[in-house]
Amino acid sequence: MLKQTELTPTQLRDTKAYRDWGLTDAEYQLLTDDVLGRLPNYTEAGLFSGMWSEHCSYKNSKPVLKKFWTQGEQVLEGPGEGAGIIDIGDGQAVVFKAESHNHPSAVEPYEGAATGVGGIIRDIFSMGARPIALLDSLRFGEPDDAHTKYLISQVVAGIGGYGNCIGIPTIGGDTVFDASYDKNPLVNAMCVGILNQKDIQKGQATGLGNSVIYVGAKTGRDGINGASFASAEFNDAKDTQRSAVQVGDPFMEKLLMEACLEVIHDHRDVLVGIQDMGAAGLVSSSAEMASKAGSGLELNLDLVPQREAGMTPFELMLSESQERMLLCVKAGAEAEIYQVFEKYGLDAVTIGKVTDGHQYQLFHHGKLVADVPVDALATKAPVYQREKKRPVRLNHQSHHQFMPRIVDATGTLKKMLQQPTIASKKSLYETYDSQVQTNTVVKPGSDAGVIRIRHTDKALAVTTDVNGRYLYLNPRVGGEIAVAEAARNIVASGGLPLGITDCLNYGNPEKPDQFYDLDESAMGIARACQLFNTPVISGNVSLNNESNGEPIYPTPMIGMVGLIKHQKDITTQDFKHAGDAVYVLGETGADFNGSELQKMLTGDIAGELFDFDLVTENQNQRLLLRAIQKGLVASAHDVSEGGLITTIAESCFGNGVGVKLTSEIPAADFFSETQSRFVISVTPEHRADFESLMEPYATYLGQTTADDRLFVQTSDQTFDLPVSFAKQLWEGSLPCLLK
Amino acid sequence: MYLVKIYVTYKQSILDPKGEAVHDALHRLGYTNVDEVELGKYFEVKMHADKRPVATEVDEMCDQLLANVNMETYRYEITEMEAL
Amino acid sequence: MYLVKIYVTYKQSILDPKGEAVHDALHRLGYTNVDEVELGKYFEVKMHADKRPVATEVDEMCDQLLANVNMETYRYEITEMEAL
Amino acid sequence: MKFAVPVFPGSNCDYDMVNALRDILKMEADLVSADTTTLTGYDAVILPGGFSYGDYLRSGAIARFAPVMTAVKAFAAAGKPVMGICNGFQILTEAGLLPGALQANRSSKFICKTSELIVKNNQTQFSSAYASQAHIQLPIAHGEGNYYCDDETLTTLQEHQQIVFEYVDNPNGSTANIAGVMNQAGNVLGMMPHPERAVEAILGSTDGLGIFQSLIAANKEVTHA
Ligand SMILES: Nc1ncnc2c1ncn2[C@@H]1O[C@H](COP(=O)(O)OP(=O)(O)O)[C@@H](O)[C@H]1O
Ligand SMILES: [Mg+2]
Repeated sequence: MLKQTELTPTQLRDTKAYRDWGLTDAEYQLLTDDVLGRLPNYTEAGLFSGMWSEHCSYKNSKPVLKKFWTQGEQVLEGPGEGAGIIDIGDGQAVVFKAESHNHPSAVEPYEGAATGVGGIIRDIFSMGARPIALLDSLRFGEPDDAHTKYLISQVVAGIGGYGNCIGIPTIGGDTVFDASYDKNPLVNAMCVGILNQKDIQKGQATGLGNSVIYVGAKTGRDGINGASFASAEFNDAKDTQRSAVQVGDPFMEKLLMEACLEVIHDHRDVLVGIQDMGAAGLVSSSAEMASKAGSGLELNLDLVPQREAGMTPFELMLSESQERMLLCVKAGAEAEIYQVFEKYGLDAVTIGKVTDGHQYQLFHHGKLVADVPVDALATKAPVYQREKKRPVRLNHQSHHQFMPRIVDATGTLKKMLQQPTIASKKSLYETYDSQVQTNTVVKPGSDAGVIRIRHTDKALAVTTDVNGRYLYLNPRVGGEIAVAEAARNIVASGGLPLGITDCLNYGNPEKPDQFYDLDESAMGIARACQLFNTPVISGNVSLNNESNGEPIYPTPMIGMVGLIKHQKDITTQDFKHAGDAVYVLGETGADFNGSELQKMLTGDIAGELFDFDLVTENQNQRLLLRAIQKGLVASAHDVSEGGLITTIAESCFGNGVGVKLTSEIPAADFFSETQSRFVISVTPEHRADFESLMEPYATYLGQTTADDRLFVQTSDQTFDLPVSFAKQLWEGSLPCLLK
Repeated sequence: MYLVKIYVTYKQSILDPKGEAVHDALHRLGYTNVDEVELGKYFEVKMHADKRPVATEVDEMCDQLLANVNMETYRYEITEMEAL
Repeated sequence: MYLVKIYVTYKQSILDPKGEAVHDALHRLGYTNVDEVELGKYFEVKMHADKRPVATEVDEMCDQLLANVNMETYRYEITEMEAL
Repeated sequence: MKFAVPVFPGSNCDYDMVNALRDILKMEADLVSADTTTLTGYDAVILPGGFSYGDYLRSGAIARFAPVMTAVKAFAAAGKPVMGICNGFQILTEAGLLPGALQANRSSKFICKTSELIVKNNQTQFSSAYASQAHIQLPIAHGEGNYYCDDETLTTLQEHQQIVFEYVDNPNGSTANIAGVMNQAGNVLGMMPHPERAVEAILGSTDGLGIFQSLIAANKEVTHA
């Protein structure tokens, strides 16, 4: 058996071994002097290292998160609980949250991605909601080396492996390739659930003497103390045989989800609180539940279901074994709860109870092994106001927009369609079950995924978006654009944006220039959210993302949910039939800094970001939504990476419809990434109404045709190629690159 | 010509849901005397010698592709066969 | 206490899509001297003796559950271990 | 007509099936537990898709031992209609109620998309609502849908018109493009595509309705005969 030597409190102080767990000297000092008034023992120091980690305490990001706008009359539950909740009328609500699993996925891409999905699903059903959709937002290095290809195939397989098995459709996401994410992929998963408002749950443990029940998988030595797991703790020759990698078991989670939802729906009178065990496992879930309720807690670790022999309190409390939940149940009702879990073949064991006072006490083999104030664990982590300094890269930007010279418009378009970031992601999302639960109206491949709400006329539109390049050039405006783009995708699908979740993926906040990116972009996000009336209701922070010694592009993934009031308003990006009028809504400028074209032609992203106006953006979105709700729109597609011509091409692909268009602007500007635009098609009978509504913001470009031809006469050149051929290039590119 | 038999199994501490599922199924079928099941992979690879020693190549193949070294260990046996 | 090692492989004549995929991947990695790859399952079962001979039980377990006899064959080795 | 939809631990298309039967086809349909030992009172059984017992050994391999399968076998032996969709098909082959086996897709990847099928035999109680050789669009969603059988079995399947549905663009490597087969008696059908996902226009296709309508029509006749 493995022998683990636990340092004594004085040894721990003298060797500073706590540093290996991510506690700083100052934090250790704070713990001894202010919190405990004595030296913590090994287990106690471990508990604090987990609870005071960035992941659990947000100690570096709290001041930033405070800037977010979290109000709005539709918000039923803001940030703080497992996930946020928004009212969608009729006594129903939508619950959503996103989570990053970047570091685990870099080390072990399949399981890292799979357990990321598993974790976010638990956050949703712990609120009492049934998960109805998943999305995945992915960032990888350029897909030209073997390791990146391996990461891509394994991450995608892991996401599908989990979601497909548990039976939640993956209906959207986004996938971007850029050297900035080389060896530091971003794997952000989002889950959306729906519930009846009367079923809303809280993660709290109240009521003296009530029972704390552990349910689900057994605890093993996986992922102990997350990434900072110190191999130094083991002095056994077989260490290399031991691994801290967490493995997901979606089958177990499916049973756990059904059992928990059954408890929530049918045993609500005895259920006091429920919470998932995520980062910092048992300690985090139990301490948070007690602290939120102002209670004390007592756990007997001998009762914790264990997969391996000889686990220490430290290991039991900090293990990140998956598929586990913690329940607080009224004293005397335990058997009723056990019965439900037994039906699903799951462990359910009372491991402790709610106590008077505010202490958090752990017993192991009959001994008290930890005795600390519960609030100190859950809420008294230090908070750091980091130093902020404008990065050098922003001080030397050229004020001019990149001026592309396009000599062969059609050739440039062909090349553009094959850029990994622009090319179709079908070969990836086709490995996800996007239809299980039979509510998916719009599958991956359009602007937003759309799921109808059964037995109502409503539907939800969901999307994830962010362009890190824009943030790299201007973190604040880039942050605004990220929210705007998400909203644009919702609106193009016929939805009214309701709110957002986020994953803030950044570099090292202790470096002032990297903190600047985080802080500035949060301000941009906050401003845009307020304007669009899309409060932030949940989210997640992932720091210290670096690639080849450089921070990644600041990448705040925005996950947005919108409400489609009537299913007739559901709109897709595909042109529907020949003979429809094609318009572009919004003005086109020569905006190339940060564009896909700049990257394609120069291999680099540089210069000052182009201008962006939130008010215009909002106005164009409202206009489009009104047109859709009036039934005037046949298709709508927002203009984003790759510009107007790419958007037009994508609209042709879905149904193989051609276009014959004419425009006053030059071919190069068809690749400009001016924001706030949409490509819209309108049937002949609605043209007059559409034009009077849109006057003067939409420009008529021409018509869709029955020919297999994409033809655009610009002021200087023509784009002219068969739609089928363009589509082949666009769809064939990624499978070919990933071979 | 060589026949290489490669066995890939989980490292200690790694959850093996597949093995658990089989274990539980065997119990339901009445084989309650089964205490533990681990489910790993088994490769039979036929290869001919290249410039480098076969064992070196097999090691590499396992590290790179056949086993996931984060979670799995492997062992193998190499037998020389008559050329086909 | 017995340790039973069970190997399940496809019958000859049955196409093994996963083995093929591994074969192709190895070729892409430059191991062009790999001629054939078969990917099977490897079980390590720990069990204690019941009323019936261990081999009889293992045969049954394989026929019923561990292998699909339409497509797969199995073989096994039984070693007696010291009781834990 | 009253349908039973057995739910195995890990089934995930069980509700989809029941919703299609109740809401769209206006039939009675019950979810029944895998521990159920009798199916009396039901006129048809449909094994739904999903990942029974995680499909961790081989898909369907563990589910076939669930108590309900003894009842399903008796139900089938009595000549009553049994259908298996996706994982249900895998369970039926593992249970020996249908010939052949389902292997990993040729690409070794999970595939979710709409596939075009040909109704190869419309003289069955599962397909009579379709025209002979009709082309229909049904969603597929599986990682192990590559139908395998040996030559001898294939010959038998062909001789007895047991191949009910064929793929136009074989997406998974199935022998003879087989997407759905039935037993010789004609009362047990297994298919990888999901007809229950194609019963409402808003979800993209209503081509799956025919399967259920065929079954309902055939069994009405039985009751009235
Ligand atoms: N990783 C992914 N998972 C699921 N769907 C994806 C993924 N990546 C891209 N998609 C889908 O591909 C389509 C195009 O994606 P994207 O180019 O990001 O759209 P947009 O620019 O409109 O936001 C969308 O429908 C999106 O949901
Ligand atoms: Mg879009």
